[in-house]
Amino acid sequence: MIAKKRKTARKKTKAKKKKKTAKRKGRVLRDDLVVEQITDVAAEVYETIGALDQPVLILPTRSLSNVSYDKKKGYFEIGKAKVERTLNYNTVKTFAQSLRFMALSKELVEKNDFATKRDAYYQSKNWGDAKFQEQSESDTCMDDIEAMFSVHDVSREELRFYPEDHGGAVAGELVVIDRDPETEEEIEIDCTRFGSGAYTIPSSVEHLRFETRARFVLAIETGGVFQRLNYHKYWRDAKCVIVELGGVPTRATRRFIRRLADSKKIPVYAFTDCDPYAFANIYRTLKVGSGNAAHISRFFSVPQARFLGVTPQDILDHKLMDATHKLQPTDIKRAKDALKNDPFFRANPKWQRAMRQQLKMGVRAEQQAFAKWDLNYIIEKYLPLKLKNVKSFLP
Amino acid sequence: MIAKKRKTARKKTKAKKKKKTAKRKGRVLRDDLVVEQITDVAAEVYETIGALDQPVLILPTRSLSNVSYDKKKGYFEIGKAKVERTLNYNTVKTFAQSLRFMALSKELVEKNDFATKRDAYYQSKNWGDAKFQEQSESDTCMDDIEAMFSVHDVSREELRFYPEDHGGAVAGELVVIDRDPETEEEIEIDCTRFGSGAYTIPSSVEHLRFETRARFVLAIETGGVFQRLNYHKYWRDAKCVIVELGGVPTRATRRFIRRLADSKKIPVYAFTDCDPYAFANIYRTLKVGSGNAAHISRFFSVPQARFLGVTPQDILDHKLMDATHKLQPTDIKRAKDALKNDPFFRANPKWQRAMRQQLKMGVRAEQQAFAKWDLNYIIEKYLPLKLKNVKSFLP
Amino acid sequence: MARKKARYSTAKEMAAAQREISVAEFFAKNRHLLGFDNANKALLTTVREAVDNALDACEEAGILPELTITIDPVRTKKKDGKQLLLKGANGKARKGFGGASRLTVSVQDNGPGILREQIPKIFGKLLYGSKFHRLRMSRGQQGIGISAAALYAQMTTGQPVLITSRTSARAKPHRYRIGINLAKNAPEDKEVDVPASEQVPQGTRVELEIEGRYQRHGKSVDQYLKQTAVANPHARITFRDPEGEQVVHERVSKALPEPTREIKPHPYGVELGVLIKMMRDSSSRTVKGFLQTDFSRVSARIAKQILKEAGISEGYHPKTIARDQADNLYEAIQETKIMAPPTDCLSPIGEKQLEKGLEKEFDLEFVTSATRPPTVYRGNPFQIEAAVGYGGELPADEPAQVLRFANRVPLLYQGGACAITKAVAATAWRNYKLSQPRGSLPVGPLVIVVHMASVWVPFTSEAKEAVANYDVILQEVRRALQECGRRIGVFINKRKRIADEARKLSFITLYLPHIGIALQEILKLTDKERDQTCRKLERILERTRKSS
Amino acid sequence: MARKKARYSTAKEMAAAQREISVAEFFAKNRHLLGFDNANKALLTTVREAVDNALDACEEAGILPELTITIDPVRTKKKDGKQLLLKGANGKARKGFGGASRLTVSVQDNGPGILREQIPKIFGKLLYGSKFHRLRMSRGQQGIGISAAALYAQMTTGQPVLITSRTSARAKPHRYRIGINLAKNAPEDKEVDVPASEQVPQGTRVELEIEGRYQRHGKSVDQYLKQTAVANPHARITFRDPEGEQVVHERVSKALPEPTREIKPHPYGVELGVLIKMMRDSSSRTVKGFLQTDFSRVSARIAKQILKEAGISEGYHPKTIARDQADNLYEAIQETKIMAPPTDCLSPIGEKQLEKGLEKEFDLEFVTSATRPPTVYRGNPFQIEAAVGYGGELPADEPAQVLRFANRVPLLYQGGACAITKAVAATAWRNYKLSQPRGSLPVGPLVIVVHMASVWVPFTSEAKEAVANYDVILQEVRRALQECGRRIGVFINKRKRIADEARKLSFITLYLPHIGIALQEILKLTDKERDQTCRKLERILERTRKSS
Repeated sequence: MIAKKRKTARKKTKAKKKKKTAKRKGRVLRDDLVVEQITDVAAEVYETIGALDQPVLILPTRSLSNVSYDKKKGYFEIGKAKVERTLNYNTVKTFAQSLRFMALSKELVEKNDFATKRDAYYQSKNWGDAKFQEQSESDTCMDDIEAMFSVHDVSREELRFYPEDHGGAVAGELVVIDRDPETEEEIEIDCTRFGSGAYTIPSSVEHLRFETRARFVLAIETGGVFQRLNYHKYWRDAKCVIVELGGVPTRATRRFIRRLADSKKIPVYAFTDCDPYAFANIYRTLKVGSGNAAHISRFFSVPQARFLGVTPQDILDHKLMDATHKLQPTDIKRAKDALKNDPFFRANPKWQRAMRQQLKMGVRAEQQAFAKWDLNYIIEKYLPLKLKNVKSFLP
Repeated sequence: MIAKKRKTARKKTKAKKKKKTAKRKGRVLRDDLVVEQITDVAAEVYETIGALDQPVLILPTRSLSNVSYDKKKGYFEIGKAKVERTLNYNTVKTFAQSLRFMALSKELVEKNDFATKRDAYYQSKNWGDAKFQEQSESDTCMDDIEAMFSVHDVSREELRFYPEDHGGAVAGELVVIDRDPETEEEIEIDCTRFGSGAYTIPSSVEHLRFETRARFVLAIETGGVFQRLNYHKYWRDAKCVIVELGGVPTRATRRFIRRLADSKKIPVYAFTDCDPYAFANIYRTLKVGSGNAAHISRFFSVPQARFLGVTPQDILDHKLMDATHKLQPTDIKRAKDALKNDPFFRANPKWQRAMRQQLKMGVRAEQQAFAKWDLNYIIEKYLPLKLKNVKSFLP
Repeated sequence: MARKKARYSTAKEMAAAQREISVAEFFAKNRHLLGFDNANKALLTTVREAVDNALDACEEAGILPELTITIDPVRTKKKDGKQLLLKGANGKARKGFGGASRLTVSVQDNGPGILREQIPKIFGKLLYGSKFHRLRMSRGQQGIGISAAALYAQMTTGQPVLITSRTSARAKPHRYRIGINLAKNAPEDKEVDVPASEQVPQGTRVELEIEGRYQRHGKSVDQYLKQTAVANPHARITFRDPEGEQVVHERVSKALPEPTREIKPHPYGVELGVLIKMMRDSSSRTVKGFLQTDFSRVSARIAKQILKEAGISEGYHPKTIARDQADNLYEAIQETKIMAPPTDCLSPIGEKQLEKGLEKEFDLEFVTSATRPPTVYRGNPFQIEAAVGYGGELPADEPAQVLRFANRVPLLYQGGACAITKAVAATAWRNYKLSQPRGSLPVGPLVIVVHMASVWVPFTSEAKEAVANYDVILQEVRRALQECGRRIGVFINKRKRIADEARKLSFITLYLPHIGIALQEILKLTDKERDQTCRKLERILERTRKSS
Repeated sequence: MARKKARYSTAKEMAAAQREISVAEFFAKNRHLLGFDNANKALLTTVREAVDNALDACEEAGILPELTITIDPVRTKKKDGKQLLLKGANGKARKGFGGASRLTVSVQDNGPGILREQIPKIFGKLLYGSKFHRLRMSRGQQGIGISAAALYAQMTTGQPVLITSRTSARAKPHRYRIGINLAKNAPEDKEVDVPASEQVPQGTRVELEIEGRYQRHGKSVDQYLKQTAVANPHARITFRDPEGEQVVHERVSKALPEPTREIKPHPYGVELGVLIKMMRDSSSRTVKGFLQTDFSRVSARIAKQILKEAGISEGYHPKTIARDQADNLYEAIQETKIMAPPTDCLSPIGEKQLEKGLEKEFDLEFVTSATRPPTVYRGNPFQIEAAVGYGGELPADEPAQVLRFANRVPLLYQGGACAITKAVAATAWRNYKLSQPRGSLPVGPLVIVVHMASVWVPFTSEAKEAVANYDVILQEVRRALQECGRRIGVFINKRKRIADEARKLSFITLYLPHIGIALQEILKLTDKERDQTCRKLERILERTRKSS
């Protein structure tokens, strides 16, 4: 239960909640649950107003101080701190906007449609004075709603608010089973059959199913390396699925990898540049989520991911020093920040050692630095060598 | 013939050239031609040195002053101005680097492999003192080589230097015929069969063939609109192929659309935001190429493209004024620059009128602004209305 | 022509060359020290010296000042005998004149006039006047200003100044042409007749022909007179510029400034050397008597206390005090608590008057002012007043305009070097809801006026352009500004609260219906249910607004 | 206590208050005008006035200067009779002294000494001296500096100055204690004995007790003396600071500056008013004679030409020239071509000497200097010299150090307001391969010296801190710097060429092999063919290098 009366409703709400959770277990269709959740919140607000009390919306506090990292669960978790948005003169505008977004969400679910963040912003232009002036305002409002419903395992995509962009490219030993949005007919997509091209992850992946005999998923930072592995059909020899992250992976890419790895119980190996940005932003976000969006990490993180490379030690082992670049002040700051403040790195002494080693070496290296030896060095030497000793991967 | 002796070799070279052009016509495999071109340049350099003359590399001047726009051809064309790189103390380093890149290119063709720009940069790390210090240096050197060989219709991709990133997403009434890089076996990729996902254009598309009965290609600026059209299978009802540009389209995307449209003789309609960036950068680059890379425009432009929308007039016709944003000073500067300096806009009075209209209105609109009316307004109203009068499209 | 070699000198030859230098010669060579650096500034300085004297004279005599200032281009005969406008305000510059033109400056007042026999010395001798030796606030203080202008006129155009003065309607008017003998620093004067057509009932008229340049706006005469009008709301000032355009700054108050009284120096801050000199010059026969008589605020009790602390017998003759003892006396003074100096030597503008003056020249939403109690620097009493105007047509995104005044005289140049500007920048305006870049003036629709009234304003240069940076002055300015700042802050806060209130009320009509619509859509309410909900919401919000 | 109301005055009462003001009184109140604003600057000004006088005197007498400057903290008796270090350089400040301490400044020279009867006036009377009235270059020029220091000493510590002087080893030394009577601007002196132990063969010693504060580095005495040594390589200067540390700036040249000759004013730039005064004061009986006698560079031919242009008969008596005619005469002078003023009134440091002085104080890779021909501003001849030092230990990424000198005296304060700094910033250093942010000093390993030598340096204030912005001065400085700049540019270019040459040669070994490798790979050459190609390439390149 997310909305409640100012003071009186607290206990009653808790009791109700338990009953509902029990009821839900039997349901098949997530959509019905989503609609029910939205309706529950609205009903509570309506009843509170009816009793001439100030209605309240409750959402988890979205700030770093309310984030914890549980090594066992393996992702950033949002804490118990809550914000109560009591309706008053200061909150009335966002209160109205939040409710209108919830109404939009319900309509989308019922019509089996979706809206991107930007679509939603423009929808608001029809709300007269309650419209958003800037998309940033509407994004914040949507983040609040997402946080509010995340407490009950409803993701933003289930609320039918999709990200603007689709996910990365995929190739390899994988069949993705999608369905036609209209006919519900199943579509099998064989990711070995794209030649030099690849499959693009859609912006919402909740409905996808997978068939694979791959031994692992290889998540790759750069398009250049993805291309090379795809062109040479590395995935066939190594029996794997390759996924292009393209920098910090989008929600869709993270969720795709997570659902694939969860449902098929296969490990995920990350292969990125060797620099603080790749460690502290790309890999950290892939594995445990990001600090300012911890409320969604349980959906959008891949806790089973492990770090294949490139590690600072790899630079030495593969004699790449003359193909490195000096760490810039921003790199150094980023690494030091991560060591000092990031719960993930603070909980992992191995990572601390690696990052300290990099700071000491004072250089960073790109994935493609191996091309110094030979264009296909990564295929022929580096990856096989690394995969012989998976246990040595950084956590 | 690209290399020549300082003064004496000019006439001889021209004669030779004609002979070779004739010989080439019979050839089937482009690869052989590429190798021959590289070898010719090297041989000329070698012979010149043998005669104790200073060898010279000749390439077209890559600057805006050497660009013209021929409305009939429909793309930016590089002029006749040439740069002669005579070997001396100032040029010896880049001369050596250019030749080494040419040697690398020959090797890649022969081994049927490729290198991205970054791969090539790292390969240079093995060249001792001749290595590049920064990737920007190696990129410039490669641009020079690309320009040098473009004169003889050899593209960078044929030299086996691929861009770092693959192309955009594709969906719709199209079968792409790729082939296995090793076995040469044909692979058919049916773009109607990706469900909510899509096909990713590979970074080199020269080898692709197409089968389609689509009536047109719709090139879309934003991922959000692509998603919507794909989700609702707009391509099925409209009998078209939809391609996501994702901002200024990459080389691969432009070449893909060009080859598809050329080989199947179908029109291309561009659908972008309504702002000077979309007109002067995204659409202009798609249709005629870019000023500082005019030497490759004949490969990478889509002269048959026409502009479906969003036009400034659309903002008025579809009552979007309250969903617009004010033009920023950079927008205004961009529009004025284009009107004053861009050969494409200078040659098209209709575009001038449209851009002046926008400057007068002082606002810009995004594709998704139509969501103000209804999320599927573009599918149900805007596109059908527009397509009824293709002749009215901006050129 | 062979160059003859100069040769070395002996001590005797050097001695023979030693000569006294007249102060007029000194300033003739160093006229930039007195504000005559260039043609623009020379014109402003000339006008200012004449206007300051006129206002001082009127106020001392208890007359509401009425001034007329005119600046005219000079017409003169050319070689061929034709009448020629030498260089009008827009005329082409002559070679060697740096773009300046020859101008006649005339300042007429309705003051008490000057006695016939004083006229030549006042205008024809540097370092002569009534204001230097007394401790009492006035605009002029050095006895050097107007005679320096005359010196400048003589040097640049060769023309003597023309002074016309009449002490009352019953008295005869007198007119002099006055030049300055540089070597003697003495007037060379010639009395001339006053045509009946030019006679006025009472007052003094100063006319000078100088090299100058008039530019409208900026640091020029028009701006100076406008600011003078702000600080002197009791004066009526008429100005006609070289192009014949006339502006009248009307009087908005009939209250003359309180006349000021001459005072003795205050013991604090008098330097050791000065103390020794005062003891030597004193007519008192005991050191105790000396302390009581020659200083202000030293009672018998205080004098005793000082002397006890210094270990000096009260009966000593002041002339017999040795330097070591003087040193002790000096320190004893610093350690004794002595009342602040008397304030009747100062005549502040006053809060009401200052606000009036400011509102007359600027269109403002809010004005406040603060007058600090008098205090002392280096033995000189002074007093700071400040006023701050807010809003109206002032630009909201530019640094505040700062008007600086010293003894009611506007300071236009050297703002950056001035203690007043520094104090404005050092005040924490952010505390008062105003934005302020670090270490700079506050930014906003602000005009800030600061007036320093003192028996002796410490200027950084003789050109009287900026107040020197004494800590105690900075502090007093800051405190006055803080007082104004607090009230400005309250005003801004109040305005914000009113705006907030209005905004809150509008929310009912703007946003409540959307809560109704959303609930209707989600819960499929009837229109009646929806409207009921909105009405209830209105009641809930109305209740919270009242209780908050 | 009821406050008695002050009352208004009549013209008569005002007249009664008019008094003459002594120049000593004026400057006692306005000592900041003379550079005694605060304890730091007062100490520097005191030392500077004494050192300038000492150097001037030595050079006029043809003696290689040898100066000893000491600054000592004052010890004095306390009430209880104990000896007490009043406030050492590091001592705690006393209340009321603003962190200053009492210091004794002593400056001893080996100059010609001063005649006994001149001593009191020189040190005890303001505006008295040998330098004001003559047109001739010297360090001091106003006759106000050292007496102002004495005035400052008297005001802050009550102590008269102590002067010891001896004109030769055969003469008797004299010692005076000199105070200043403020009202009369006259010395109050007392001759005292010189103990045998303190007698020196020849020279003058000045001792003053002042309130001051010594800080090492920055704009202080040590920096001033260091720069003095740069501009005066012929002087030996010893300095002992309050902590007893001693620095000796040794002499690196025995060449005394050329003695200078007194000149007549040059006609250009003499103002109309001054021209009129000169005609009135002239002893010539014809205006032609006046022009020839009272100006420099006016020959009979030139005088005739001027008078013809002015339409004035040659035989007119100068006293009879009316102002309109004077005006014509003035313009005629401007329009007549007259030779530049004689240069023997100026004594520039000289290019060689200046470079020597600079190299002595800085470790440099390259030094160049330029001396401009003398020219004239406002009738005063002046000459600009500049030197620029490059490289060595100077920081490469900081703005250039600018050393400013006027008549060989370093200027430490007010750099921003100085014509010299402005001219340095206005010079286009980018033309000379140096980086320069828009409108700022150039950035690089540079020290820039500019010396203005003139019979009358136009300072912006009496504290002699900055040169006023006359266009012609700015232009001359810029030209001198351009000359130096061109040579610096040539030097930098040459250095760059040498580096380029070395770089080119290394290319053979660095890059040629790669051309060989690439050709081998593409054309499948044998190793022998490859190496042959490389050797041929070497020959081709060697040829092009020589021909280029």
